[in-house]
Amino acid sequence: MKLPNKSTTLEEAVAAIPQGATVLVGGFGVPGTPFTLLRELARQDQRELVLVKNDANEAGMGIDHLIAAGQVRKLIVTHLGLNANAIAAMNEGKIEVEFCAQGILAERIRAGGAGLGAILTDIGIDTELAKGKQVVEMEGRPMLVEPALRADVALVHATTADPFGNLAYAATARNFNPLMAMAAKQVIAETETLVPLGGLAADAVETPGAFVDQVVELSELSQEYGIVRR
Amino acid sequence: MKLPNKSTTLEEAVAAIPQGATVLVGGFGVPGTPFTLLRELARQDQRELVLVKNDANEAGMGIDHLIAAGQVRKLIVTHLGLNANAIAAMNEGKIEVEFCAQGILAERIRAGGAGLGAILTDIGIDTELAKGKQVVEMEGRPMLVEPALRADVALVHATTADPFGNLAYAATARNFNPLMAMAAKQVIAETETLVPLGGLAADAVETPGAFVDQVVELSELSQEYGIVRR
Amino acid sequence: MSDARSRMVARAAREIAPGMVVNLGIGLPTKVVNYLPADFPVCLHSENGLTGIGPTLPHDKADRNLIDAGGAYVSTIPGSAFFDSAVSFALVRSGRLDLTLLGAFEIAQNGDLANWKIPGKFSPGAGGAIELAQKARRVVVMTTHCDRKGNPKLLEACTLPLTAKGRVARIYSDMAVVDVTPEGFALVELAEGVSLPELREATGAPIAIPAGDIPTF
Amino acid sequence: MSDARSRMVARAAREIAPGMVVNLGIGLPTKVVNYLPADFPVCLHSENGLTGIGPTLPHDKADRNLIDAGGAYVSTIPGSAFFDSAVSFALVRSGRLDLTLLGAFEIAQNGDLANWKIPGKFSPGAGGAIELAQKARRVVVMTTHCDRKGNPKLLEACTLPLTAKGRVARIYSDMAVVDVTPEGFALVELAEGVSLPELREATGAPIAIPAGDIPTF
Repeated sequence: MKLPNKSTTLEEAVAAIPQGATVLVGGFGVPGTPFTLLRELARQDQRELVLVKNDANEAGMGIDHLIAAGQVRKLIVTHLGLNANAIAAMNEGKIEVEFCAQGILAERIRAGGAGLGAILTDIGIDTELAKGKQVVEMEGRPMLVEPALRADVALVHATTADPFGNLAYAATARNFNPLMAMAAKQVIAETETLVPLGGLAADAVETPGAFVDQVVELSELSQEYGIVRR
Repeated sequence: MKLPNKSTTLEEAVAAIPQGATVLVGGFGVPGTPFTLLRELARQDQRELVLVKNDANEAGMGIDHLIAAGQVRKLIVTHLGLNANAIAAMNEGKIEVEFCAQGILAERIRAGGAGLGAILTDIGIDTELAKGKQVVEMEGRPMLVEPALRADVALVHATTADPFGNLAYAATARNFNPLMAMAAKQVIAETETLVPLGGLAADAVETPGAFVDQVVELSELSQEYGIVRR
Repeated sequence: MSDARSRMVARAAREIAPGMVVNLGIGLPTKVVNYLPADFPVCLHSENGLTGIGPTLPHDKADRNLIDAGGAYVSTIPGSAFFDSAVSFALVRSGRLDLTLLGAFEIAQNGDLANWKIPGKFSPGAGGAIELAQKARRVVVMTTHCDRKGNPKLLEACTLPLTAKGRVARIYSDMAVVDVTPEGFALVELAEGVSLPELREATGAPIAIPAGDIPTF
Repeated sequence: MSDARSRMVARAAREIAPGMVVNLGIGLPTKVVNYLPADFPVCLHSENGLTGIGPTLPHDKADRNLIDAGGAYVSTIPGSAFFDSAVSFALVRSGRLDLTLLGAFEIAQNGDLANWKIPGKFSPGAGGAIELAQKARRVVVMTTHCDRKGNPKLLEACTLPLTAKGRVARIYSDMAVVDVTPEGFALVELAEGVSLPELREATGAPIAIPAGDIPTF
């Protein structure tokens, strides 16, 4: 037996994303953001997207291209603080924004990837984030029902991948990527380096390839991946 | 700044376990079972313990020593199939046994380690495992409330550790260990090798030391860790 | 292994399509790998934390830390991955497991499966069986057609505690290949040398017989 | 940084006891590390997935993949660990975070904290602040005593949307160190050169004054 090969081209991978898709996008700031997949998604121009991401990148970078092109209907994020364009689009009603506590967003995505229905948590109780949420009593204490978030597509950025889709991430570029790589019908990974099967040791794998559908090797790293000079 | 040192002796680490403690025990079969910590727990003879473990090891190994010595009040496990002594103790009413679906036990422990109240799942619906469990409706579908399982103590087995408690596991000895190492007030890790700070690369760490309280380096590996010849 | 069982295992191996992620239960199901070509593209999953299961090793070559869920000393192949028990069942529950082959005590004509408990006699716990049976995309049973006392395992309704409700799609036995359809059991193939009356006698529920020649295996 | 602020940061650094796991909010809190001895045993946590934060690096020495939650290019130290966002907040919510130092818009005398939203003006989302404020074992605020318009930030009740209810234990400001007690605010220390009437004037709620000499910082 031999593990299946899932490597494909950038164009073909992104063509699998339907109009109106809910798309998980890895990254916390620059590290771990799949900039090349996002550029191709802007080029192919799928619209009415719901994007789920920790943040909205910065103006002129990453998902900001999709917001600027009017491809985004809704964002589910933890904060938009570094992207004035996204805040303006929200304030002007051009995009809908749902805010989620950062660790709860991580857990909702993880629950989607783990095939659970929801998690129960007291995070957000006594705050605005509790508004409109289902409440369950556990041993007399109210807990919020935070539903699992499972998407049509996940776009993740790996440092190293093999053709089966086993992935490894660098430093703090890990962040939401391994969670998202479990939580979508179609998981597309871009990778800085594609090694042959066996090139990634079994205990160095951070996302098992069984969760991944398509692997795209990056031919170059655009400027967006570099150091941000503020 | 420098990371704190948590290395200690076997005797001192296990002395932190109180009578009547709920104790998570790593391992799936032999790999990952903290045999040395369990032997010391048998020697120190804490009683009325509730043990949480995937399985009950085999007769004459691991937690079977604690069951045989009458130290165990209750087991929470996924199956006992390989330990006739444990099945007999259950059938004679000497120990109480709670069975949990394997992945749900993993998720309950993980939820404990993640500071969540519970998970909602449809696993076990239509089976005996649903008996007596709280049910919540989500979009018209019944889901079981599986409460987080957080314990007094976790006993885990690492292959490599540093003095701060960063841990790495070998092959399938990982199993429940990283989940349990997050889910107790007192997390005690035994390790085959103790390396200096920096000896375990930041991206090779499978359990961050911030979750771990005590690290015990094994002076030798007893026969129990070896190949089982059936 | 008897000849009928070997043929059943060989036939069941054809369940595995290229590219699948597959979990093989302890016992007979594990043996189907012997009937796959060496370069067949498939990912085998072991619920104790491994994808890409390689060949079983003798004790003197074994790695003490590398077992499958049945406790056998296995090996890795290029591209294998290790993970914890939570990730392992995340894979099962989230629909990434294309196929599981499981053993059974009883299978009902509506697809109910009982394979983990015989009250008062055998109750060691279900391990991962409930999640595998409830969540694999396709659940296939491999079993002897009757139990050791000769009683049918394919029934109108299960009498034992269920593992999962309505999830079994197909049964490979030493007598036949049987599909579970909305109308109940339906014969697909007969084992060589088994007659239709023998099959009906050994089956505890009605079984639809296809028109025309019945293929054998 | 003004002298009063520097002294406040130096004083706040004494919150950190040996062996603690600590999360430092963006801005002033990050600066307390400059007041810890080089071999001080502490574990700094960054919620984007790092324990063991090392010194900030200039752009030409930076690793593009290694930032803290505020986007600063940081480094590792011996024993640092990387992990995903779920593990990172597992640490926060499960009680492994001994201390968090956070900024604030408003702090109420019952320990309520508002630091993430000013309706109609500033609503970029709370990021990880709600979990840090709700779940760190000890929540300490570092802030100017008044806002830019000179209005008090220490109030009888918060007017802005809450980050967490009743969780603030202590406040370090440029005027005072103030504890939140079951009876409300209680002065601990005064900044050098600040008088009691000035402090009362700048505080929007009653503040208990200890008997005897009031220590300064």
